Amino acid sequence: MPETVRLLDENGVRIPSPQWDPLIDDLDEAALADLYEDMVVLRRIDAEATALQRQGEIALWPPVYGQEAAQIASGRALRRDDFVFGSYRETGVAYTRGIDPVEIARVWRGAAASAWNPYEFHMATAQVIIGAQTLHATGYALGIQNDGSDQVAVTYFGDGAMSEGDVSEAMIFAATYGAPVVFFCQNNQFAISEPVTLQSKTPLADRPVGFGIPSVQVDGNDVLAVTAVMRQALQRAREGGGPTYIEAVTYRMGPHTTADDPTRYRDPAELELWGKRDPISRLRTLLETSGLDGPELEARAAAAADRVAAAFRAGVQNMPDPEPMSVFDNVYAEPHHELDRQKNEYARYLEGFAS
Amino acid sequence: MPETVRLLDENGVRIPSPQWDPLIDDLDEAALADLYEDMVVLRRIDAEATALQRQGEIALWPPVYGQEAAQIASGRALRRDDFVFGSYRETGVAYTRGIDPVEIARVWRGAAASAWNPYEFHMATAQVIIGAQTLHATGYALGIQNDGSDQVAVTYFGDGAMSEGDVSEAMIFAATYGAPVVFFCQNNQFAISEPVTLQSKTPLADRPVGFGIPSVQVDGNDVLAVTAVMRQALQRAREGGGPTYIEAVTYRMGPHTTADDPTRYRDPAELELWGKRDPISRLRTLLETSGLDGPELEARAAAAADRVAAAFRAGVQNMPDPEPMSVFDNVYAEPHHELDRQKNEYARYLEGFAS
Amino acid sequence: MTTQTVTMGKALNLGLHRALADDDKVVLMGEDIGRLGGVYRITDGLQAEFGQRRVMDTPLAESAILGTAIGLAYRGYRPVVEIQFDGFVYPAFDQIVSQVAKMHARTRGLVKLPITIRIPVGGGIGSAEHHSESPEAYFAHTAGLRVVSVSNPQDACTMIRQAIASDDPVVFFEPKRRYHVKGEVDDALDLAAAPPLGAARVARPGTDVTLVTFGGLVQTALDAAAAAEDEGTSIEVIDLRSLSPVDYDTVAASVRSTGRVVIAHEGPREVGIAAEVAQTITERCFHFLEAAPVRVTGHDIPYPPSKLEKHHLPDLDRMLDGVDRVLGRTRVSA
Amino acid sequence: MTTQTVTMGKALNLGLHRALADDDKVVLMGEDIGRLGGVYRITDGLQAEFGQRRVMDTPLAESAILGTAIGLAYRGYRPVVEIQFDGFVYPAFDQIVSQVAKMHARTRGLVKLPITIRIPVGGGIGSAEHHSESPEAYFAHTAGLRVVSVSNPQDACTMIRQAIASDDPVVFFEPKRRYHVKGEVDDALDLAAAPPLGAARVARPGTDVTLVTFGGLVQTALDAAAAAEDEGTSIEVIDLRSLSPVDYDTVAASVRSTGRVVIAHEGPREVGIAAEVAQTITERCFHFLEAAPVRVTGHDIPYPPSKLEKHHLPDLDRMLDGVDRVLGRTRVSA
Ligand SMILES: Cc1ncc(C[n+]2csc(CCOP(=O)(O)OP(=O)(O)O)c2C)c(N)n1
Ligand SMILES: Cc1ncc(C[n+]2csc(CCOP(=O)(O)OP(=O)(O)O)c2C)c(N)n1
Ligand SMILES: [Mg+2]
Ligand SMILES: [Mg+2]
Repeated sequence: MPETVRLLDENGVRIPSPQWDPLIDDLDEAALADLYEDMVVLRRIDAEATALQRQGEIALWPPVYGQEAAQIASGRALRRDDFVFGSYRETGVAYTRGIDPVEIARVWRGAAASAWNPYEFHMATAQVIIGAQTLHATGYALGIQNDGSDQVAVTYFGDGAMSEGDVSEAMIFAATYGAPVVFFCQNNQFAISEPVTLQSKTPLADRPVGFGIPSVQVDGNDVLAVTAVMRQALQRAREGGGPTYIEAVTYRMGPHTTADDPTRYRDPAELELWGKRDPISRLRTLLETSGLDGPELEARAAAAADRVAAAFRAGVQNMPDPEPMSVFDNVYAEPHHELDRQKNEYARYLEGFAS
Repeated sequence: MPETVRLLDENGVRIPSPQWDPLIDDLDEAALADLYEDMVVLRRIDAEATALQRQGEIALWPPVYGQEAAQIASGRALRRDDFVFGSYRETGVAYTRGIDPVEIARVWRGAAASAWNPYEFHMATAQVIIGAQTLHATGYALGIQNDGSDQVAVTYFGDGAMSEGDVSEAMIFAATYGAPVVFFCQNNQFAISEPVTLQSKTPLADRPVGFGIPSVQVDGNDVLAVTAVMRQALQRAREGGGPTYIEAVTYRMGPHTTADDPTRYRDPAELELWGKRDPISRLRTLLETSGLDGPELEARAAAAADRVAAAFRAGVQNMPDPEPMSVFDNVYAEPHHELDRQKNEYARYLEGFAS
Repeated sequence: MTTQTVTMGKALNLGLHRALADDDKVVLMGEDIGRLGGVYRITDGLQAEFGQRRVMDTPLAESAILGTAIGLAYRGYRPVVEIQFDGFVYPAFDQIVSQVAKMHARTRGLVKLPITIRIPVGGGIGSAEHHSESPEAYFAHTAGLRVVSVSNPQDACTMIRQAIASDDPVVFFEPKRRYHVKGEVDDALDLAAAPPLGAARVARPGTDVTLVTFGGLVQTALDAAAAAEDEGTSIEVIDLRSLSPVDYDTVAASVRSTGRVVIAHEGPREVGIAAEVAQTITERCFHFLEAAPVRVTGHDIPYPPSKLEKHHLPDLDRMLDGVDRVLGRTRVSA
Repeated sequence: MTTQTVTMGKALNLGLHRALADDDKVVLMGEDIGRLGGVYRITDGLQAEFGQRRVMDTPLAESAILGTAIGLAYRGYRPVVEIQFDGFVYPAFDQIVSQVAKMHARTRGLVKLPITIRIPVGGGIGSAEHHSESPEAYFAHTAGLRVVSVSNPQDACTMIRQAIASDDPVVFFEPKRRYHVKGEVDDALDLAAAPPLGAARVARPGTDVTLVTFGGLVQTALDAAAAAEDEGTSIEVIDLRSLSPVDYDTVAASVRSTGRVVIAHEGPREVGIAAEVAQTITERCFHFLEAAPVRVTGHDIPYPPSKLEKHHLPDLDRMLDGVDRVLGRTRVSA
């Protein structure tokens, strides 16, 4: 197991690294300020969504709170035509792809089975079956390989997912074919109530090594380190070097979803400890140290967050319910006489109420 | 990856090892001669079964040819009350447990869905679903643990099985709970036609390490080395040290089953190479070197093989077909009115022919 | 007899508690069932009382949960496995279909697998994709399994104890939408005296139409029967309780007297439970049938987003529409 | 038109060859399908001709085969997946049921998964456990999938091409016991002119009883019909070809004229394909039915050891017994 890559410590102090620094030397203050703003906006989307859930506008929300650096930095490292296959907790990654949070909320409101157009944003819609998407990404990467393209498939999943057979199988297939896929594990320490120690007594980042996949553990609350390791993994994949596994060590500061009560299983001291490792304040300190005006930075980010939050709230509140008869839509791509028959029956049934 | 453990080289020359020798210092000439005889008998069972298949007495047979040392040495290392969960290719292990090969042939003849009584021989019946038994062994080991017993569960499987999600999941569960289970992988280089390099570009023995399980690769054609590593693994499990993975590197000298034609995919040079690494002749050389009379040894083993083969052949040839109505037996442990109804219907239907 | 008024969720908890207390070979396994007590709190407090070996939080892998349960059963344990939601049982399908269901027959009865597979089931709870599925048919089609579905607190408590006591594997469906509904429960009922696990129950007697259903829809059927009575139609409601085997004696007796049968369930129609019940009833009661059996089921679609689930799930109106159809009326709705 | 007389196995090979040649997005995946050409040699020679990227030997993991096929389809490929034997499809069940079947609806039609899942199916071949299963009902019950079963070389060749060309996922059953049976095949048939993938076929016209079956039992049904004719009974044999959706127009038209229907398949009876076909026909033809539909199926048991498979599988005699029962006769057997 290599050490955990960290380029910005918990107090916002830069840790120089001859190995990793060259990978982020283009990240100037403006770029970092952008990452800062992204993270602030993301945290605000979460807060807004949680409020909307309390108000009954959406049924459920899985917050990213605490994992902002892991998602924003890795998402921003992607090329537009790379393709992402994530779980249900990738609001931040989706945000970096340009996906409107209203679309994400549409699903949690129960108004659609999935949200955005995957081909428009080069990101598959959310996956609820734990780990299933890692195989889809691997298959997509085989397609990239066949096409002779230098795109990369990237899959996001959690520490809990590491136990599902599908994830091991995905790594096995990726290794066998040298597929251009990055396995990005957000180890947020929990699978609902289960601590990561239940999934493994040894570091999760050891596993891919056993499958023959280069593995790196990174401080998931450090935008710089996440950017560096992600860029390296993408570069390797583009150049035909095959898959890489990244474990971003972070913490789920919120509940599993708004339906969860983490006080039943979580140590408050641990929560407090991780609160001090906050990815946003850490970056803010760095930016201030390098001369930026903190309050101004904060004000600008807050203004952006306000704009996004207002649009988000309005979009959710004004969201129409889907049409009843749409339940029959798109079950098949081609005509299906039996389902048409059921559809017509049900339409007649509904008409009975109208008359 | 540690080096491959080898205590007896391909020419039958003993390789001393301060680390491993103490584990086999009780293996005197008599004990080795017994292992030799077991292997000869096993090879003869295979030959007899193949002949019986050609004669139409059994439908199919998966030979162990080439893997005799891996199975006999590991099987002989077990305590009677350890419990084995194997695949369909464990004739040798079954033999060491005292299971009559006629019972194995009963299944391949199509006369029973499984053979022996698992509780009599402490060995589950054959498993056809690749890798499934590794989970059963792990669960059984959890039971051992609960009971505070020092028994060990041992699971046998192939190189191909290593790709199935179930096998990864079994290692994950075993590691999490520190279950007393030994994962014994016979890497016979092939999964039907697929070379092991399709399952993994890197050594299979690396994988368990990633799961936090001690792993050892052993020359699977070396009875001494297999005995040593198996004893160590069993000892660790008995003492509460948890699971161990053993990869016995060997070669499937025969076809996948009697229905297979390996000439379609196998390099004759490779086959020839592995023929020189034969586990039986290697041990014979060692025994001769240490003063035993080779021809006498051979004659004694051949006589034993003749006896077993004759009983085997007679047992198979005289095997009665199962009763037609037995298809309804044991589907449920408790009464089932609907199945009884089907059974009665079918009995009446059959009676119609009698009248 | 000590009865208490509890929710169906609590009734299950009481039943599990009693099973754990009665037989130390009973072990509970699943994701989040220990410390958290399960996402529906069905196992609440059990780990604290019986310890981590009896109530095991497992790693996140359903195939392994079933596979290791098999190994435990092989060694004489009686594992009770929780699948967190209906839609998450499929990764374990291979172990269930190829191992759990077949082991007893394979080993000529030598190896028993008294495994209970608890599955919170069905919709009507406004949840996300894969959280509202009705996979009953997959299991009822699988020889070697028993399949039950509970509809009320007393059955939940008694039947979970019976399922655990059964030497056969039992797939045990718990309709989520009924978890919070209360009823009188005696958790110490003598299992031998209680109706057997496989018995159906006439939940409401009636004379014009037999309405067969189970699990989450039993209450809906009772409500429909009450509504129909006001309109002068007498519906006999049968709660199947056991989906495999079905207690056809009870169903057939009813249909022989009513001549008309409606079968309702949430799951998809095509090759569903209702097809089996209808055809078997047709086979056994053909000359009593005044009309073709009518199915009132979920559509043959993936479970829709929750805002539309009411257009998928049979409700009181759709059941009454089915009753009207089997009576040859064209319903004029309210 | 260039026809040749080939086995059904070769007909599939020809169909796959043509699909690979016609569309470079078609890729084949599976265990042992490349160098070996498959354990049944259905893909014989295809890797040599089209290369390892188009005809992929995969690691031994069925869930991954389906899961990566989904990813390939996501990118515009048309994967054709081989499951080596029927009993090995269950590890892939989750990917099939929760992903393959639901993706198109989930993404509102944006993501198409034109995946063909080839499954050698059924018994009668004297094979080992898990090698003779008939899992059709599991897939027919799953909304979002199309399910077909072929019975002869020409259908095998044409339908595999149609399945690959379909934008929907198709579970494609190939009855093993028919692999070696020969027939005339035109592998260049115009797909648009051929009967559509979903159409049933009247394999033999008749007037007294409709005998519905598919796949490996079609020939048995034809033999039964020939035997019955000698006894004066005229059986109309319908080869369903598509199990989901079923072409009920064709089946119902036949039953309306015969008034009696027998449905036969190898798979277990309970919640099986025959239950669905019988109940739907009862719904649509109730007043034409002279007798309850009769099912002639495998028993509700795990597939028995091969020495006993003849006591599980419907054969000519059991079909005729079913015909007698639907005709209200008690059969006196030969
Ligand atoms: C196959 C499957 N099993 C169980 C669940 C229920 N479930 C939803 S989220 C979750 C925990 C996932 O943990 P992790 O992979 O660490 O991701 P995180 O939620 O922490 O982001 C579980 C068990 C599921 N969605 N899918
Ligand atoms: C789940 C499953 N998939 C596919 C098969 C078909 N199959 C039987 S043996 C075999 C190869 C197994 O290879 P390996 O694990 O190396 O064991 P070996 O046969 O070499 O002893 C395959 C693919 C199966 N039995 N089970
Ligand atoms: Mg997590
Ligand atoms: Mg092998």
